[in-house]
Amino acid sequence: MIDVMYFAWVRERIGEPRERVETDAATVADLVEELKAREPRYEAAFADLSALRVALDQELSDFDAPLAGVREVAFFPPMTGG
Amino acid sequence: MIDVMYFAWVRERIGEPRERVETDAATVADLVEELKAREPRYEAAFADLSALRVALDQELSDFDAPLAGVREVAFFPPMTGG
Amino acid sequence: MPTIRVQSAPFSLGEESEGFAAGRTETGAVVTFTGLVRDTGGISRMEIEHYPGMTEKAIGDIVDEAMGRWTLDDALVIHRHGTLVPGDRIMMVATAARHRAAAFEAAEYLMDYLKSRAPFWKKEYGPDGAEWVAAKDEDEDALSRW
Amino acid sequence: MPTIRVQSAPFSLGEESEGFAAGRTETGAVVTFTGLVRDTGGISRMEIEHYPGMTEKAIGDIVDEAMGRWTLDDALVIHRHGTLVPGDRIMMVATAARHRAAAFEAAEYLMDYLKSRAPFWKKEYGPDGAEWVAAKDEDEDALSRW
Repeated sequence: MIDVMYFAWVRERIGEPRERVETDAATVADLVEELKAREPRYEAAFADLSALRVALDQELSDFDAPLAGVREVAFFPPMTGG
Repeated sequence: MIDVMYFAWVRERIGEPRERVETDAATVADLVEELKAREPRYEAAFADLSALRVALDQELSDFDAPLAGVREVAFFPPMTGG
Repeated sequence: MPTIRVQSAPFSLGEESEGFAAGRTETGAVVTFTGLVRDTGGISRMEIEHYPGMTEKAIGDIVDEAMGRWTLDDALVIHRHGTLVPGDRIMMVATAARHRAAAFEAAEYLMDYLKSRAPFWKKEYGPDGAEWVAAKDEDEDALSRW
Repeated sequence: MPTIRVQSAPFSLGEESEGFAAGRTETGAVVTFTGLVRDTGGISRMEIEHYPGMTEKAIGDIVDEAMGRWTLDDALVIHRHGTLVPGDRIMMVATAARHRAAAFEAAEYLMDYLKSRAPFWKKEYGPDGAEWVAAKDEDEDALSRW
């Protein structure tokens, strides 16, 4: 089980801020494919991965990073702080 | 007649902050030569012109600038504001 | 010790500036930067979302990196989230150093990284509806100078 | 309209920061720089001499040049003269602009020129007597970047 979080327009497209996901995905990209296969709202959110960023356990990471041992995955658009 | 002002260590070497000077000097450099010829304290103050700056009527200028029409000449070391 | 605060409440730029690095007689230079909500295109308000937990961690990492690159006497980052209106202060950074070059550079470094590496997202509400602020290429490019 | 003040009295960084560019909803970025007396080599005090009349004019010219080079919403320069002790604030500048790059650059420009082109001279009083602060080559060199 893994906590998956969504922020900004990713959260809006998916319709919820976080969920618990049962998965054996080896990498972030594998997890994304599993989610996209579920429902159109995931397809809409993950249509263009180049417009997205991912954090693993609150550290910025990459879509090809392994998920082993990760408890929290977050997807969001590029940050616009400051 | 021209007002001549001194600041920082130039003022200290000359011993006064300002004086009225009767001069026909054509340039700042000529005025400096006239002053140096007066007394050793002026020689001490003007020994190294590269260590000095000059302002004419409150605008930074050069030692070869003409004095025609100038009412106020100021001599001082490089500024250390900020 | 640097100070980092992530909060929905407004902050007083005056009090923060007055108190920052106070009583430090080794400090010769203090720089502050404040970011404000601009009234562009008649926006009525802005909502700032963030990622609690990661936000503090990401800002902490950015501040640690700045403290290592420059010899800073102190550093401060305050960033708001929630609802803001034009004229409101979104965030501020402050840096204290012996000399001005370090204080300026560190403040610019903090700003460049907070813009693109701290998990905040802005949504603007204007006459044509609501829109997520898009990240600018120039903000990403700004990181390459460090 | 930029504000320029040359004074012997202390100033409140908090009040100046709080009031600067207040209510300007076109401003997105405010930068302040504050210079303080450092306790280097056990100095007990500093005397700052200036050239009344020329000082205001020189600072005015520097500010005008900055307002022309960058689109600034506002600018502020306060510079003290007279007796100061370690920890005292010598001077501050503030700049307001739409975006952060202009606010930072203009503040650095103002500082670089105030250092070497505004008629102030510092004398430090320490354990070994009094000494005029020498201008640094690096401060003169800093002007070449503009």
